[in-house]
Amino acid sequence: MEGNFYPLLKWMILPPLAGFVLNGLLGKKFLSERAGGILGSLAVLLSFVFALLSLSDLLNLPAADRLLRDTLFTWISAGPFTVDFALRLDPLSAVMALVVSGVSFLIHVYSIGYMHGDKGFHKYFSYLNFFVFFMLVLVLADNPVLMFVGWEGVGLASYLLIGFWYEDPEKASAGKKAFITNRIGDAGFLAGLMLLAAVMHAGGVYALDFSTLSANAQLAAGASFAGVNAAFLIGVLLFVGATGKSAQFPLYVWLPDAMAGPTPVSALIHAATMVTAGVYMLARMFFLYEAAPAALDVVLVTGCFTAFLAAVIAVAQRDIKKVLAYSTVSQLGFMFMAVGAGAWAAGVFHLTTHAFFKALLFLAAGSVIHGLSGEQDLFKMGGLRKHMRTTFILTATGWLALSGVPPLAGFYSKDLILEKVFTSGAGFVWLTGLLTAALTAYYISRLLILAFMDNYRGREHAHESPAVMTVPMGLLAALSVVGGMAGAAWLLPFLQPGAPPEHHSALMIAISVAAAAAGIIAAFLITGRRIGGGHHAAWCPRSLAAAWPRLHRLVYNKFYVDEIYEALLLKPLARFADWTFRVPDSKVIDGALVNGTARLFMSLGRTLGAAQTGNAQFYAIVFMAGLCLLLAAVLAGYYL
Amino acid sequence: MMIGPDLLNLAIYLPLAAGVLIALLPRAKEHLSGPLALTSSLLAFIPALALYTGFDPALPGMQFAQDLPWLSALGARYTIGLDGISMLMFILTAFLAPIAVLSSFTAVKEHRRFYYASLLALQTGMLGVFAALDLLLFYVFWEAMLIPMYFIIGIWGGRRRIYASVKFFIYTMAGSLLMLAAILWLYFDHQSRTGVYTFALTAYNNSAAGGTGMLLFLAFALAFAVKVPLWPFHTWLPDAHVEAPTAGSIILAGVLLKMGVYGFIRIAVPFFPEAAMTAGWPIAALGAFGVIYGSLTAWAQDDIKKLVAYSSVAHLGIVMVGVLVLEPAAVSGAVLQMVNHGLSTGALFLCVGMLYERRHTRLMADYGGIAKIMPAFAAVFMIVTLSSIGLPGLNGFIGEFLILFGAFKVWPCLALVSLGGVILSAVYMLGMYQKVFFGPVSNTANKELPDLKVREWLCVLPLLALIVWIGVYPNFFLRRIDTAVNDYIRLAGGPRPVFSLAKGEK
Amino acid sequence: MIHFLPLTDSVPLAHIVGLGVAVFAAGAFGFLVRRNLIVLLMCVELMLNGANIVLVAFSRAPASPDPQVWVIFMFAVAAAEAGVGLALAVLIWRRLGTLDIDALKGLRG
Amino acid sequence: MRPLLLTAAFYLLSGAILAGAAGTVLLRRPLYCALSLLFTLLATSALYILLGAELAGLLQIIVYAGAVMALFILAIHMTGQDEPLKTPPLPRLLLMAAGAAAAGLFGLLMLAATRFFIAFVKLAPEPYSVAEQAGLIFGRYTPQFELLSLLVLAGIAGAVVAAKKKL
Repeated sequence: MEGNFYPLLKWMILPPLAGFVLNGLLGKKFLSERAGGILGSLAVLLSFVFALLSLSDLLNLPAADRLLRDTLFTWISAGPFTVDFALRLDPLSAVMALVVSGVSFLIHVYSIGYMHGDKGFHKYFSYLNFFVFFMLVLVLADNPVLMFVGWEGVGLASYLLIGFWYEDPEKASAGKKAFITNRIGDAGFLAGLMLLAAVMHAGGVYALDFSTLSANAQLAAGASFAGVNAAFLIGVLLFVGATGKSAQFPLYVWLPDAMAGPTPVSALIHAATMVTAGVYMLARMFFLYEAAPAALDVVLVTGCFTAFLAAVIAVAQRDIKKVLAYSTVSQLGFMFMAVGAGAWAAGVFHLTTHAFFKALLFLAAGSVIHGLSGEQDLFKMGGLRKHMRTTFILTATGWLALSGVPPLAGFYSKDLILEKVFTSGAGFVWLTGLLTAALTAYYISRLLILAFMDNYRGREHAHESPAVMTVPMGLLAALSVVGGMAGAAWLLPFLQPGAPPEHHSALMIAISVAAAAAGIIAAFLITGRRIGGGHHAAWCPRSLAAAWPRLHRLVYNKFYVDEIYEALLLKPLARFADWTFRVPDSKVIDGALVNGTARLFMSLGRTLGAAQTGNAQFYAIVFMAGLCLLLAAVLAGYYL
Repeated sequence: MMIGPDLLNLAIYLPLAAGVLIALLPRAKEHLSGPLALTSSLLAFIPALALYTGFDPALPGMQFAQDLPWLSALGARYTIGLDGISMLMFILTAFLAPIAVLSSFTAVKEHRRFYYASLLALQTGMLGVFAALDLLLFYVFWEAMLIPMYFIIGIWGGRRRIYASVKFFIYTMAGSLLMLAAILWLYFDHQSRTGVYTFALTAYNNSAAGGTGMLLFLAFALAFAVKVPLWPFHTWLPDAHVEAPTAGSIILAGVLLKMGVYGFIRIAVPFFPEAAMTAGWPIAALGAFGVIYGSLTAWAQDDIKKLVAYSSVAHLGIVMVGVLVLEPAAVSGAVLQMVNHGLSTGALFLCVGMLYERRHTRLMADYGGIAKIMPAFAAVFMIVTLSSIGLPGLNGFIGEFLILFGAFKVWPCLALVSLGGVILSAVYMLGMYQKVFFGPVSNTANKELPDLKVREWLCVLPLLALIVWIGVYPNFFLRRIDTAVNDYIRLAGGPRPVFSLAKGEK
Repeated sequence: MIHFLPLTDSVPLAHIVGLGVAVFAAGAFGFLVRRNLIVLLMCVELMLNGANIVLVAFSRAPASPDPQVWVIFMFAVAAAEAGVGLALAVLIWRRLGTLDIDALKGLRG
Repeated sequence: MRPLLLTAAFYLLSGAILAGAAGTVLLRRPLYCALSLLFTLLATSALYILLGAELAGLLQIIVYAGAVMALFILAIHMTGQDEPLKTPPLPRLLLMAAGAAAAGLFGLLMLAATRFFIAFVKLAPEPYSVAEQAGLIFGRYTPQFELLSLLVLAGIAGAVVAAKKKL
């Protein structure tokens, strides 16, 4: 096997597992709240340290040969089919591992403050560690099957954490919705893997690790299934998996609902790390997409459409977390646009910067919610820049980063994506992306204005969050500021060592900055002007709402996509299941066939029983007639 | 004692002997029957474990084999032995039996001596089925097992126990009679060809082809399909499960259903490879259809036990696809999935039984918010639920994954249909979990439920340990069945041709 | 004309068999038409007797002592049958006060 | 003895047997039926002796004509059912069906018997010795004999139980 044997990798995933077990089993009884929180955070910190150590070892290798592997044991082996429990560190997974463990650590620390006093404190940290464990398995997996373990594992963690406050049936339902929607995607992922494995086996390739798959990608390109090119089909099916996990159209509906979980969870799982797994997976499997450019077109168009749709929906939301959730969906769309345009490194770059500023924004939102004792409605906030100064400054950093204002992180990555899309020749997609970038700047500015400007409109007393929450946010803010510059200088060449350096055209930069500026200005004009007017009761979206009431209702209700799914898919399916049980199962199979047979024999018995008159002589006559027949038959044998 | 046939016989007959002993206990000592039964089933597990550790995965054919004259006039011999597949089923049975016994300590209060005697006799019957290598011996064990099960459902069952037990009995009996007819046909046919009367399993491999082979195969297949249960022969299962006491459900789901699949592997397919090759697809298609059908019907249930029962139809459906596809990975997966289903569904029934003992209802609507009241139980139930859903890292995934990947290479359509079950299983299982465990505690009767007790932990923990173990390190089990799976595929005339992936005309 | 009867010391086997069959048929007829339980039993005895005659005949035609032994066995069977049958008849008479077979309809389905 | 006499005796006995059988079936009073049956049985025993089955013939007199018939007559007197039953006559259909069944049986059996027309049975032959038959009973047929003894025992037990006043 190629690559260097590197036993350190397993130590990257083990501390969170240990943290999960310790906090989960012992937490409530033996650990204080502080100890539990520190234990959970330390476990992730340990992973981060190991990730750094591994990275330094990786960097010591020559650029073309940067691959470290750690095979723990043969996991599944049946017939010729073998899957190892093996980990892999290459530039891509190193970046991901660092982002995951780093951001996770910060959010763990933040959570100590945020979850203070919650009944399920230890459970929370054990779940969080559980998530980090599976996320690292996903990232470090050396084969798609093990990756799938992490893939579903993080889904489970997400399910558990969304439904963390399970006593609220709506939150529990949101968890279930997330899990099931993800399952639909996962089925696509599995189908893609099945086809991939079948193609490889047909070509005599039985190992499923990424290096082997990559080396044999032409097998998929040369095969076809049901008349369709296999590589294309695999690409699309895997992308279906990605749409589930990374909340792309049409499976994005679970992510906004997932905001039912604690806000740090939204930051960690539903913004920074888990939801980006789809992008990571596509980047990881990019060798397949190279063999099937048509699949990339699907990715590009879907990403673009999702980015635009989600940005539009975000414009009209009232719930601070919903705005950020749709923003995440939209930004994930950007990442898929990058992958779809063939620039997976740009996608991963945006993934990284997005992890910083979106985590920051979510944590800031969490800080606001925490400070307002649970209020999430933007219309009941306002003026918080006075009450929560630190949070305001941090949010503003995130705002600029997300809007794409140079030189903050978001500008670099988003600009790169738009440029790549443009150079790939997809003009319409580029235009839509540009529009979406403007919308992005608009809705995030709107959020900032509504929450922090003007005067406070709520009733609860607003208070600033403790340092254990603000310090991690500060670190994330710093990363949001410098992440873009550092990434452009260092991350891209690290990810794609052989690639030529980027040539940025000044025109492109100007256009994209102009779009961001337009969005911000529009937000201040539309939302901010109302503030100046002082119509506190007649609040800002009214201006848009008053201009296009129908359109506003449509957007505010998220284009009724949930309702459409409910009416067209879920309800009919549930009713069909019910019908299946009531009619074919109970009535036809059990009623008519099984018990019907029993009834048939019962009535047959009754009918024949009527012949039993009780008259013994009648029986005797019948008996003798039978005897005669028998004799006749025997004699007929002799004489005929 | 050497690890050999003596140990095998010990493992098989020890429970029966203990059962007779328990049945003969004086009435005053009735309270001893439970502990005695537990001890004896645990004692029987020791030789089974020894056999498992002493099993050499590399050797082909049967191990610990014994061949003694039995009914010489008929040519029937007492032939027993284990290969990798039956070894796994054997240890599963020996493993589940003590749990079933332990789970009934508080649940069964009447006729305890007879109850435990039945349970132990059932254990002997089940172990015998997996060890028997003589058709007549197999048939005797197969039928003998029905009787204690019939009693367990019919005497200690729920409200409609008589209906359920009679349905169970007649349904399986009808299938068995067809099998008996087929066995006799084979027996006399063999005699007329060779002049030897024999019931040895090995004598009948590839024994009939053409139309006769197909008819005989269908006779065997029907008998086994009822047991599996394959759609549409499944309706006895929900009734039997719902009415059976917890231990009965555990055994029923854990072991009895596996016998149908085992029958296909050991008898129906190797005896008539040609027919199995032809009829394999339709039967597997029934299985794949059953995956969707069982999931949908499970979704429609209000009763937890019934839901789990219908989920068994789905799980066994996918196992049938794996068994008949004759692809090494898929068959291995199917065999492992049989164990997985035994563990996870057994554990589910165990958990439902625990709930039932506390609240005496199985309707989901009567629960809600249980996670708050019984957090440990909720965690256990969650793990078991996830195992049933097939979450990676737990046992269910390994089996389903291998079956799907193996089957896809031969029958992509069936594999894709079965994949639908992956989605649906999450829908109905998590829906059930949510209704029972999440939400507010609306029913005041639920407020004071105690969490798991020591005895219940003892029941659940071994199952959980295996669920995780198989999920994380399945190779420990897969390694031991590899040879047997290859033997099976060879006898079945497989592997089947893989579908063409050649580049299309486009 | 003279030889209408075979004037030897032998008779055709068929004649003896015919006699037995005739007695058997007569008994059967009686069993079907009579009503008195005891008479029915007598008819059964008649049928047995007819069978015995056939057996004795066959012990001579292909000469063998075995059928005669069977006849002796039949006596024992007949005796047992008569004993039980008559006891039942008495019992029924005590219960129902009649021996009319039509009174016994308990065998109705 | 002269052959003619033997033949004549055979046919006379046959006639007597048939007449007795007819009487048993057709006479209305049960006692007459019984006496007619007794007559048949005695004639049959004579036939047995004529056919050289001396042991069977003698046992027929002792067991059948003696013991069994005594039982019948006893039963008739015990129940006091010596009068013909006062029940409506049998339906014509049943009568015809019974007649047809009996006639069919007779016809078919006779048809079967025609296969033996060629064989002849010698009258008054040397009988098989009692010792020879005893040897068979206690030799080849020992299991059957034992079974029979069980049957008789069961019969006795059954009869006793059935005849007990209170059951």
